[in-house]
Amino acid sequence: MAKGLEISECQRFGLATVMLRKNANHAAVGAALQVAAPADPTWVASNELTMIGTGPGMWLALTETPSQHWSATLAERLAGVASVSDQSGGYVIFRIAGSSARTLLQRGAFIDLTPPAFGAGSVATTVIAHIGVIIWQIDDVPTFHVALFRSFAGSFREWLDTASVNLTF
Amino acid sequence: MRIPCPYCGERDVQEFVYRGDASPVRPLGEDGFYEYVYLRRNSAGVMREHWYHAQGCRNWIEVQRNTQTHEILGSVFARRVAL
Amino acid sequence: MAHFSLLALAKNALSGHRDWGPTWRNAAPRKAYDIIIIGGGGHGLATAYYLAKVHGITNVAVVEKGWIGGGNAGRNTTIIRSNYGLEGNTSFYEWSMKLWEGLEQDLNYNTMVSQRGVLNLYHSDAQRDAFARRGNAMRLSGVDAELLDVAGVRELAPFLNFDHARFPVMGGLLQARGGTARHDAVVWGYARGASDRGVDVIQNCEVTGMLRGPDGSISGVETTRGTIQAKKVGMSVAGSSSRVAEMAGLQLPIESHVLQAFVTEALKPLIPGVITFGAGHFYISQSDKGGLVFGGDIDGYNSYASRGNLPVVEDVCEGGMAIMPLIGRVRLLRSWGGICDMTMDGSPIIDRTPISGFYLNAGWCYGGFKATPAAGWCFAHLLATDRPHETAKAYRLDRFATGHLIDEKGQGAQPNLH
Amino acid sequence: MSRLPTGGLIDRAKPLNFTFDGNVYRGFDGDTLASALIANDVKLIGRSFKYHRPRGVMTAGSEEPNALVTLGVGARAEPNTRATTVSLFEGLEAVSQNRWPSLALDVLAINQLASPIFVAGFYYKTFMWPAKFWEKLYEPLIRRAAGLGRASMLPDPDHYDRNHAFCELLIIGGGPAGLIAALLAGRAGLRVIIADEDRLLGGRLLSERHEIDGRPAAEWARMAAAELASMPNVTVLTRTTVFGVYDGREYGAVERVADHLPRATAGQPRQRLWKIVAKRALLASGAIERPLVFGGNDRPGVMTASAVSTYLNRFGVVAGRRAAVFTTSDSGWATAEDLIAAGVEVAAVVDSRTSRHAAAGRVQVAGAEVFLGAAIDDVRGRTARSVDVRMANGQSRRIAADLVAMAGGWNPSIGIGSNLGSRPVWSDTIHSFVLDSAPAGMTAIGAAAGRLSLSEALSSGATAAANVVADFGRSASPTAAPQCSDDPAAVTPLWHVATRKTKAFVDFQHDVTDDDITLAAREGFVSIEHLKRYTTLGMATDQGKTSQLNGHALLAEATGKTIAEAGTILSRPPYLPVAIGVFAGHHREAHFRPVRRTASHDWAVTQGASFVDAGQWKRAQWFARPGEQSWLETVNREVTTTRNGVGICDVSTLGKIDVHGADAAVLLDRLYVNMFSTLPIGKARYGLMLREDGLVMDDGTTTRFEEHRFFVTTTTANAGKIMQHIDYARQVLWPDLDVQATSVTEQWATYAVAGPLSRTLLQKMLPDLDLSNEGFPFMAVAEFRWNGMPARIFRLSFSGELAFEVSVPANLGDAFIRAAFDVGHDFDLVPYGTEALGVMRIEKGHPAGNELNGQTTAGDLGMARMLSKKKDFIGRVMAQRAGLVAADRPSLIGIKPIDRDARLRAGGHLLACDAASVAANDEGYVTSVAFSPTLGHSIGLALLKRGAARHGERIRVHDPVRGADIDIEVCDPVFVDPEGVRVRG
Repeated sequence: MAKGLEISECQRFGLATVMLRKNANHAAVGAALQVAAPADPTWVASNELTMIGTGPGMWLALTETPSQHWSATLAERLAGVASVSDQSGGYVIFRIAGSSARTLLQRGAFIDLTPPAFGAGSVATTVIAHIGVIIWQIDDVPTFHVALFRSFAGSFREWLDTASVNLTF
Repeated sequence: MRIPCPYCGERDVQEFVYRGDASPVRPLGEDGFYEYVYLRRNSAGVMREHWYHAQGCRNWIEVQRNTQTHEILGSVFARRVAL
Repeated sequence: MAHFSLLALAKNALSGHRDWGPTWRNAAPRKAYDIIIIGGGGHGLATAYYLAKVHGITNVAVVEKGWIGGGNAGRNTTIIRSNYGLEGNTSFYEWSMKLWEGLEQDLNYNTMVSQRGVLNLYHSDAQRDAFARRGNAMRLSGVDAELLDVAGVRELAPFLNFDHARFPVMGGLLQARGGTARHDAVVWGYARGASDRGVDVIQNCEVTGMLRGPDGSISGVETTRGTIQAKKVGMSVAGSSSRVAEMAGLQLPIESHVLQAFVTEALKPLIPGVITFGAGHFYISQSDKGGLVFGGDIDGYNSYASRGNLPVVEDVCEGGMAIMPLIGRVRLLRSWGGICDMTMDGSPIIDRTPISGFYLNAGWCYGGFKATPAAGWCFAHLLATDRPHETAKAYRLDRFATGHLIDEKGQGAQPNLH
Repeated sequence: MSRLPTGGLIDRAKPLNFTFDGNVYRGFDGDTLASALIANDVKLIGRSFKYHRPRGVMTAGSEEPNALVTLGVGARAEPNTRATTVSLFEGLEAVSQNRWPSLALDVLAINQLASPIFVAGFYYKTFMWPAKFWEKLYEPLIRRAAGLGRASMLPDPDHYDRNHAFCELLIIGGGPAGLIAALLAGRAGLRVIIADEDRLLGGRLLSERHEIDGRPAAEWARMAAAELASMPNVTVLTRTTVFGVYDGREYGAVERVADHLPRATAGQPRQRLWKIVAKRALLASGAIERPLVFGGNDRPGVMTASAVSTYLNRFGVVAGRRAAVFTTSDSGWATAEDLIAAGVEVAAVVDSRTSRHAAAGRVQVAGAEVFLGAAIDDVRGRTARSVDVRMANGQSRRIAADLVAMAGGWNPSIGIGSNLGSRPVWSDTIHSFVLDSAPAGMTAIGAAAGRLSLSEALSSGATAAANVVADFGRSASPTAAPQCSDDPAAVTPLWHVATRKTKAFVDFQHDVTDDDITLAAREGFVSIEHLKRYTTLGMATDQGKTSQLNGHALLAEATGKTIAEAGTILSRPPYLPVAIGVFAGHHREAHFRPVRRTASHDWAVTQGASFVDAGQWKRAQWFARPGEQSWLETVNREVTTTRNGVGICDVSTLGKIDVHGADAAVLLDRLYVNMFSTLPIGKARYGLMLREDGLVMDDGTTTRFEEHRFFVTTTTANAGKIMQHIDYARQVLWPDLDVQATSVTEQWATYAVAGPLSRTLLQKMLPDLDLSNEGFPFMAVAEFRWNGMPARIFRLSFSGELAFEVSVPANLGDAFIRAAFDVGHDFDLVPYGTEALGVMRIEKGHPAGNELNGQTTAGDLGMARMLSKKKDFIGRVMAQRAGLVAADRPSLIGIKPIDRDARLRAGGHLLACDAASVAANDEGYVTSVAFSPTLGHSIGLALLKRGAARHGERIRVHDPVRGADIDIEVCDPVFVDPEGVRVRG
């Protein structure tokens, strides 16, 4: 692997799609979860819960310490405010970090990943190598998390392998 | 072509699915379905169109676009328009 | 008009080719005609030619806003075929193929009709069965069709990617009589033939409005070169159908989309006929000059801009590299876009309209070129007799209202999916 | 050797060996293949397209029409490569092309003898008799003679990469205008990308003898390049050609990453596609010198004057020993002075203008004859040996010269500027076309804007950059261009030297002559587009960069128009030819599209599964066991074992959608033809969906888990489309509804467990559930926990057996199927694939993809009764159209061969037994077939006109593309257990 690049896969997490009910608002989601639900493509974390903005009134709720009843509990807390669909089994999440991480992702994603267009706290739902991805930047290392549907994981790894070999050229 | 998504920002056209003319309104009764299904504006100039951000926020948006120059004048969520 | 032949060519060589005259008369508009055809593309000129030749109607003008053949006639990828599966299409396109087969002798103009075969690849049992359904329909209509297995495809096109494919080739549907023709020559040949029979071919004459008789019928056209009266006006303006029809107050079940095409630098002979890789949105043939001519899907959004965008270029080249990785180092030389008038079921319209005196030949989607002779023949028949020609009778304008659709792909009223 | 002892930007310490047509030559690092060949006195490089005339190097840039070679060998052979742009490397192998048997002796040069016949468009007038001979004789001959290089016929072994970039300013071209603009914008802090096709920035500064800021221009360029490279906000892309601009200020560029290396390092891409979104762009692509049209102007040894200067100044190479300069412009005089300065004998300077140029005295002193108001009207020799000068007084002089430099004026390279439809306009100042309006955000500068002199180029670049910098709210300093030596470039065009002696070429590669253009005009091809198409002018690999304007000028002359009236052609991408591989990048062959694998894919592999493509999914088709002779034997076993015991099938690929919210039921009622608001909680129901045009769109089961929580399944093929459709319905059609929908296809791994023993098996696996017929009847559903995680069980059946579908989170799918087989040992549990699934659904008469083909109605499929009359739903009104309810529409039937041993095939058409095999008798077609091990013979589903009323009738399947006809009996589409006893058992 190229210098300045670390790629790993997150092993354990809970993930759910949260969609705002009609006549409910962001604030109610935030109040129910005690974490602000961002109105734009950014993410906010607190209390072991990360709310990742993926659309208007739509988020991925993420926890790295899921209990077995995590999504059911989430649904209960959001009753009347938002619908919850468990996605914990449906995605894989890659952690791509290091000084070359941005270069690598930029070769795949046709969105501007350089600051100030994109930085820690930013989220983008887009496409890499014909595979739908949700990218969110964790820190300024930089570290990116890239979530994609589980079925594509093999093809995504193949793209990562190819693209990361020629990072230095 | 870059389509401005009201949520995601400017994105490559290939993230979107095109439906076309946004002006037909689904009739309520029995009449007008032929026109609704088959007669769409085919303007040479600015059109209001429905695009689906399939590879982004999964929202249907209404884009104002010039079919002669491909210039895009703006976009809003389709649902806001309908309200 | 000088007869063309090798002898004539040799004779003229002796005089430095100074005695050749114009290929067609570049006419100025007269006040009135029996029939005006709007659009000097292949279809319009073929219509005029057959009006004169078959129906003896020569008081005809073809009005063209620019130069003849400047629309889709000069922007297509020159493929001719009649490998359709639905009643209504098969016999029409076969009639077209029959006309192609005698066109050069009929026109005394070498349109380079080259029947080197059209091969559609399949990659699954379901696709094979769908092709079998189509091939059988073709055979029932007297059209040649062969269903090949993978060995048969290998024999025809050993250079395809059989061993490392994402969607492995399982076989193909071959129409050996399909092939290509020199698109510009078709336009010039029909223009020459029509002009020689008395038709006025009027270039740089854009229709700007319709003339109406007291009963509301169409009685001629307004143009940038003045008013021209006519008993009947037929439009054959692929890429502008909605705009011209609107002048007559008619809204069509048509959307205009851009289709890109590509040609590579010239190479020595490489591809025998036309190969279509539907699973990868890619088809390819090789011109007599040696360029690989290829294309894929329409860009997918309404457009009158005659040019497309990069994602489709990438998509088409990915399809090419999926099935024919030997073209990786071959260079794309030129790309262009044509405006395709896409109907709601993917099939064309040749019909009278609710407006008296106004006739329609439109909605050829991305397949108008191969239809040129038959579309001209059938449109001429409609204009001359006011009755649809037998092979084009399914191409009615009211079929969307009545539900008698001709939807080869089964995609429904979403033109960009046809 | 024609290499000068000193000078040039080559590294004489690094000699490089290369071969051309097998001969070994030596050049230096910094050479192009063309400069190295010239240095080795190789004058004959290739053969022209039509007449196979000998051709040499004509230019020093990417506009080269003549010096095309095949570079590399084997799978890496790259035909039609311009020798003028190939960086020399050690071991380079090049061969000439379009000649046989050899470059020096080309048999098809005989075409020249027939050239009186082979005029423009001759082929339209002949080769028509006999009709059959075109494909058999004429066309193969033409095709063999045409074309240039040969493709390798092997898969391209190299990698191609891509990158995406966003910038405030893209500068296309790194000549003087581009460099100064990049410096100013870069210093002002703008995000800048500057791209140049050459290996070095500098453009003409590398080829001409100028001074900027008191330094040699090449030195100034080197320092500018170094400063740009040091700026973090500036990206310098050399060997990178911007080939086009697209909508949304998107630019395409190709970077040649490894083409100049003897061998790419492992993983190194050969080339890289850049997609650049630039808020602003400066088109600094320079200008191309026009050749002059005179007799023999294509002979090897005739070059553009700027090329002669480039080879001298940049490469230290002299292209001849005795030169004649033919000019209509001041720049030709500069070349004469360059030659003299390099010590080359200049025999003559022929200027078509009558005024005496300032340099005339100097060149005369050096021994050159100066001819004013004169023209060269012939070049003699196979490679140039002498020129005939037609003097002002009408007399002719023959002058020995083996190098002819022609300077016909300059054409701005505005191709990219007209990609988006801007029409170039004629400039009477520079006698060429310039951009009147550029695409949004783009401005032409320097020579590309017609600012041909160096000082103008620098100042236009500086001014444009200052404007851009100001537009971004920053300030540039300094804003003025540096001082430089200047070079007026005034031209009085001479479009044509009439001659009857030798052919005068306009388009060199395609062999279009002055006479061809006159002939085309005579034959009525007077539109420039007609001219292009009739003569092929400008359609060669150089896309008319050197020929277009000369051709248009000749057409204008022939038709009595001005060139401005004749107009010009819009340039379309790519500006320079681009390898197809670079557009495809990673996505070729097996990587063409991603592969989707289900959760138990790896497990299926261990079970010997063969996979089939279902969209992007790989689905297990069958699981062969050792000793099985055919797939049919395997599938028969899977079906029989499942029908008699228990089988398990991965059905995870079905689309799955959560539909939640207070109005979820309302929405589903509108989406489906049948009712879902009445569905009890804890139950599933089959549903049918129409498109708004009334034809069937999709089917599947929908479950109600809670009052406001539904779970929809779709077919595998339509999963994405239905998600989009539901979003359209809830966002656009009925935004007032409280409905949320999201795809959970990937969340659930789902397994169909089917067969009489399925309950026993599952009950053992899931002892806490009551799966009895009473506790869990047909169409019941339940949520439960498996290994502590949420799971679901549905009593659904596609196979017609007692069956269940179990869903677990996809990350547990692999564990679940292994657990099932751990338990299943006791039950002889078998995995079955899509093929057995298909057999069982056909035995049960369930329509699937082949029947839901977008051409069928609910009525066609025997489901008209499902269309609810109590509510509106999508497609309801249009489904009532006459054409969709016509009595003679094909409807779903079952078919059985009369001869039970006969094998049915899908795609066959249905005809009456005694009817003639013509389309008029066509009554339908076979949609799906299977060998039914349950019945012991082939069965099928078909769509037959009035089929529902024709059970028992004997007709035939007509299948000419695959073989003989088969007589069949029409029957009910349900072959097995029509009463549905098993599923409810």
